Amino acid sequence: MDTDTANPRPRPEATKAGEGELIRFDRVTKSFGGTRVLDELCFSVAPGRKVTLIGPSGSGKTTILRLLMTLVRPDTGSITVDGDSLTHETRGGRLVPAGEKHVREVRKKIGMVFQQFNLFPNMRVLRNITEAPVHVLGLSPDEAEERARELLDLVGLGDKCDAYPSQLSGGQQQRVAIARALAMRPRVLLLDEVTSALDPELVAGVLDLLRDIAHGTDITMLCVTHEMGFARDISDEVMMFDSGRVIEAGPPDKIFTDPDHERTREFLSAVL
Amino acid sequence: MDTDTANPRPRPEATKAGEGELIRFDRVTKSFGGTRVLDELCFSVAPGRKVTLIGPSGSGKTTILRLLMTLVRPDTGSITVDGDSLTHETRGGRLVPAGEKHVREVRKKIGMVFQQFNLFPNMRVLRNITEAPVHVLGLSPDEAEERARELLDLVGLGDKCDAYPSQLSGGQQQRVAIARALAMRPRVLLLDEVTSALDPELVAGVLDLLRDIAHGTDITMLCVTHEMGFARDISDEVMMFDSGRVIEAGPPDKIFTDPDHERTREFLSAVL
Amino acid sequence: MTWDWSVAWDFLPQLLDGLLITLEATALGSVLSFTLGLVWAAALRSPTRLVRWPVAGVVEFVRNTPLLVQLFFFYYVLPDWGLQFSALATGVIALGLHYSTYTAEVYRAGIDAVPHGQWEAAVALSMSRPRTWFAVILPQAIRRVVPALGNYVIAMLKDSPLLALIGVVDMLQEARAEGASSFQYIEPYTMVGIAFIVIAYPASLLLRALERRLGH
Amino acid sequence: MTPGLWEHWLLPGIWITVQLTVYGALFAGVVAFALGLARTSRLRIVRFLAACYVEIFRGTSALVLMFWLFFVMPLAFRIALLPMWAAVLALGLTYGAYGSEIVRGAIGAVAPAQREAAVALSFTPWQRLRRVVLPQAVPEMIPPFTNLLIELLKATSLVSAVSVADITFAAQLSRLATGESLQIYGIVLVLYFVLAFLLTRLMRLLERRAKASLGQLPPPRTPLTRRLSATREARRATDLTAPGGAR
Amino acid sequence: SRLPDGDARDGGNLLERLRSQGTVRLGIAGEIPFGYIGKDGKFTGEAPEIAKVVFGRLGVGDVQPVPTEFASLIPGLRSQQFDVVSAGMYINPERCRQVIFSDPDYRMKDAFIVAKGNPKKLHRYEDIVRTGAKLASGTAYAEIGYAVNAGVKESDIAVLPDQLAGLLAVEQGRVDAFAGTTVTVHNVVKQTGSRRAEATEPFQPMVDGKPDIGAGGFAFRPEDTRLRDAFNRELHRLKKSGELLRIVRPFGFTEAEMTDLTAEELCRK
Ligand SMILES: Nc1ncnc2c1ncn2[C@@H]1O[C@H](COP(=O)(O)OP(=O)(O)OP(=O)(O)O)[C@@H](O)[C@H]1O
Ligand SMILES: Nc1ncnc2c1ncn2[C@@H]1O[C@H](COP(=O)(O)OP(=O)(O)OP(=O)(O)O)[C@@H](O)[C@H]1O
Ligand SMILES: [Mg+2]
Ligand SMILES: [Mg+2]
Repeated sequence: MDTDTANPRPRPEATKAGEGELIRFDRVTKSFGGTRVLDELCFSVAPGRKVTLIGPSGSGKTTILRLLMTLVRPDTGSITVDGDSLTHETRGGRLVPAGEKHVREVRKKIGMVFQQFNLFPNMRVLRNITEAPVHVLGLSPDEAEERARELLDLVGLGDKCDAYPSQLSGGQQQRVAIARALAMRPRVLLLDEVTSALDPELVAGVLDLLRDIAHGTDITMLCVTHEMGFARDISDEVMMFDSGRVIEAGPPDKIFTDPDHERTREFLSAVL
Repeated sequence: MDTDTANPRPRPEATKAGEGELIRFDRVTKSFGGTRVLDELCFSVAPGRKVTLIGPSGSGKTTILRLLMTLVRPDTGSITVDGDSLTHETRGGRLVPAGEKHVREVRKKIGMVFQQFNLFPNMRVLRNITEAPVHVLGLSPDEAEERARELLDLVGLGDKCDAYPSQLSGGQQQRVAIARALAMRPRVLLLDEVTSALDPELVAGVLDLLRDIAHGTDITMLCVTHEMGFARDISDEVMMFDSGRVIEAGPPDKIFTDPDHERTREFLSAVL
Repeated sequence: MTWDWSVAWDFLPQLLDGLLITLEATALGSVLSFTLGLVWAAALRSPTRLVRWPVAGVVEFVRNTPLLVQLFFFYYVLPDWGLQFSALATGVIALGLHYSTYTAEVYRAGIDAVPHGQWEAAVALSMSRPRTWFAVILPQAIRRVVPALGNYVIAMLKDSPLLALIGVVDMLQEARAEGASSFQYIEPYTMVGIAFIVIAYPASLLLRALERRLGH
Repeated sequence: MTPGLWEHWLLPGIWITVQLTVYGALFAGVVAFALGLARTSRLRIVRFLAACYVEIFRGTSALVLMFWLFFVMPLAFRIALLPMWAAVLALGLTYGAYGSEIVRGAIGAVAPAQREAAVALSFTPWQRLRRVVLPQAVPEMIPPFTNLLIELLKATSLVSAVSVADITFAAQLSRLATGESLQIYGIVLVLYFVLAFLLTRLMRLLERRAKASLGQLPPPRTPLTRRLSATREARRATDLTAPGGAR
Repeated sequence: SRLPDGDARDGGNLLERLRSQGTVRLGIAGEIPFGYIGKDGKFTGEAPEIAKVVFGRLGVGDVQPVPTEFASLIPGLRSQQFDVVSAGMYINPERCRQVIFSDPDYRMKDAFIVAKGNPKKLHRYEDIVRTGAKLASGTAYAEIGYAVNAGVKESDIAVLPDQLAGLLAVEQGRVDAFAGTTVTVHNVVKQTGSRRAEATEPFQPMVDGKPDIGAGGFAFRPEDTRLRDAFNRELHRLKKSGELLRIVRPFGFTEAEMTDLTAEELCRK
């Protein structure tokens, strides 16, 4: 548990100077039962950027996504998304810890796809996708359904509307999960090792879909992956994590071919 | 399911001609749910011999030991141990299927050590060893305890008398299990992959112990193992199994260096 | 043993009347216990101790004290508090409350068995808490708990004769009345006993079949 | 509640309830073991008969059985049991049937390898059961048996219906004498709760000792409410208290 | 234990056995004023008090109460849980087929517990039929029979565990009337000091147009005729000396409840 002063380290910014910021982590610290997983982490992401998070297991990548999705709360520091703080809100002119309602508002801007898909097994595919637009965004069922069908066509599952998740392969489930996240029209899409629970022959389909989304939309993407080829292909920026810190960040060509840090080099040589 | 005549095959005898036989399998067949695991198996073992059974997984090695231990009964054929049949008994001058009592008498001549040790978790180490001598052989508790302590010294666990099995390492448990089997003074000791459930660093201790027993006693041993070095070291004889048949048998030097059969050669090259 | 068919025959209509009440009490008791149990299960998951602890206390208390005494308690005490119910209603309340402490446990187990990822997915979709409960968690939990709940229905069926002791005219009360007025005990009581087995056994077979079907 | 009622009825009633629980539990235990073992018998017919018994006694209502033993037995078989023993019989027969499921489950849960090890040491079938299987199965039975015991304690209140002067019966008399329903039933409910609590603690002790006899660490301390409801996994596993399951 | 077989032709030796034990077990039903447990936890009541005196004179010094439900009195007697039913049990032909009775120690009319002011003007069973009022009575009470005979449908009668439950039911308006014997009804109203209910004047229940006199006595097992006869002898002496009335007066009984009827007459009805 070293302190900041005792251990100066680089603070790479993921944005180019002058650009707007969509996501900002400011000195965010998070510990689980005594072990500090994130250590005064600072970084920001500009709108529309596709950022890939890489790093060894346990380095805190998932934790960052979960913080953004408000599945966990930071111990200290602040996180802002599109100018709204996830951790604080101003109420009556004073800055107070964010309430559930405020958090839910900010959360609507963020979508997430999980490693284990987490589709709702009790709903058919179509309802998995329309459920939140109808009950959270307040879309009419017809409108939501229309959008859902479009998305299902996009992910290549137009004919599976009435299937239950358990009737689909893992790859198909993951594509439904992506459609479900997109149906909320989030500004940020978080993807946590979305292919690592899939059988090898199903991985390609999902990656292709994500590639299309990355290139065809201006959605901001934060993507944790071990698929380096894919990372290189879609990212504007790669952030290398170790022990809860960004040790290096930059365009994929730079990071994958000529990293500055020994640790990155090691990591890449191990996974490539 | 071929018959004997349709498929002639070698019938290696594990004994040298003229020697007495302690164990004899005579045309023993055993099927599990339609698949024939042993197919008219014949072999015999002379007293005091140390025999190692080798062969690919599923070839029926464990089944042979379990047949001898009467944990399973053969479908056809007969098994004799020290002249007593395990499968039949003469009662009132007639040969009838062996009853529980007869089987139990024969069984006393055989001890077995299992892959998973199978110590009794509800008894301390000492009682694990004395329980059967006292209640099966009818030894006095004092006598049984004395013998147990000797055996525990032999296996190098003289100080663990009062421990529960769960408080011992795997290697220690296996050594207790060997002591437990020896406490019954069996004429035959069956050992089924006794080291394969152990962490690598614990294997040596158990094998050393067995080596001592093999060299230092005249107990007959039937030993299933994948430790070829050990097999070579202790065996008088190695039997190679495949698909429920002995395809080759002979002294270890011969089998391990110059086997007659292609199958044996293949197997050895795979495991060595 | 002298079995008199004519007595048995004469008792049959009363038995059937009683059976109706028995089934009614069981059905209503089940509905009540299923609902209340859910309330307890939800309360026991409340983030505030102020809710959790008292509810846990009450549930433990009710679970560990006899239904019969609770029945008397409600039957004789509720009116003092100005709450007036028929004997049957009182019985259903006691039965439902008592068994709700068991069904709460069943729900708890069922809810715990829903994978954590389902909660997270709901959060990631910004769904509200109530919506998460009713659209995502409960539908999955209920499916798992149906067989266990069914077991409690059978248990309630077998406990429903207790209501006779506060004057509900169920099967047992019919038998008691018959015995008291005609001094015929053998046939009525035996018939009631058999009636329970005849209902409970197929019901439990049915449940086991259901369990197997939902079990996968 | 007057001192006279306490002295003449409630205190003796507590004693009767305790006796009923103890005798009922002992009898139920015997029935449970006999049936549980019968259900693992090699003989089909033994298994079948035991299963029939369990279905019948799990299928019927304990209260109805009690009335049957109390009213029908004397007439049908000319055998009159003291109400106390009729009650113990009814409780034991019923809860023995539930208990047999626990016994069967726990015996089934002992690893087959343990039996094999016992065979390899030439134990007789009885020795295998007595020295290897039961010592391992019994500790597993304790948590579900604790639940069953609480159910039995609660069921003793049924005996008041056949005029055994237990706590509940004393409460009835006291209510008739004083008309103070709230106070009396309140006291009685608390009494039962305290008894249940004590029983649970007692069984907990037993469980610790049993676990220790397997060389395992004592179970971790749990909050009070958990302790009272005994281990939930056990409850789920045996489905015990679901009387078609749980009891 | 195995029950002795029915007809002991010699009339039984129970009295001798009781004398040597020095104690007799009385079945009581928790019904005020006939036999009940008082606030002090001791048992008392009209019938037990008479039994104490009579058995005392018969040489059995101690009486021991066995409280039970009214409906369990006869089965309990027959299965030897107690020796005498001492609960003021009405003597009627059905019961006479199960047990034998002493001569009655009291006779009694019925009364209702009704709401204060008796708004429905209920005075006898016929009024129940006429007004369609909801009637309740106790488990195994003889009043159920009277009501049915007067034309009340049996299934319409709420059967409650005891008179206290009856009083509550009336107070809460669950039923319009609770039928019981005069003294029972009056006692419970008086004892609880109810402000919402009252007891009606006693009335004579009729069966098939003729007055049906309710009279209660002590019940014995059929084989114990000698004990019953000895009991009768002492009971008659108490009646003659007027001692009987003195014993039962504290329980609300009056001259009007005294009777010279015999069990034989009542069994024949
Ligand atoms: N809920 C939690 N409770 C306790 N520890 C946690 C929790 N979540 C994460 N951790 C710990 O935090 C550390 C970082 O976890 P995180 O999941 O963020 O790593 P990661 O970079 O995603 O690793 P991986 O590549 O294995 O997914 C790990 O040591 C993990 O054990
Ligand atoms: N109890 C049983 N029921 C069904 N099949 C069995 C049983 N025991 C053994 N088998 C089958 O019999 C065949 C031989 O099994 P056995 O255990 O004797 O092989 P093995 O030579 O000991 O193999 P391994 O080296 O894997 O232990 C296998 O195909 C196995 O699946
Ligand atoms: Mg991760
Ligand atoms: Mg094997």
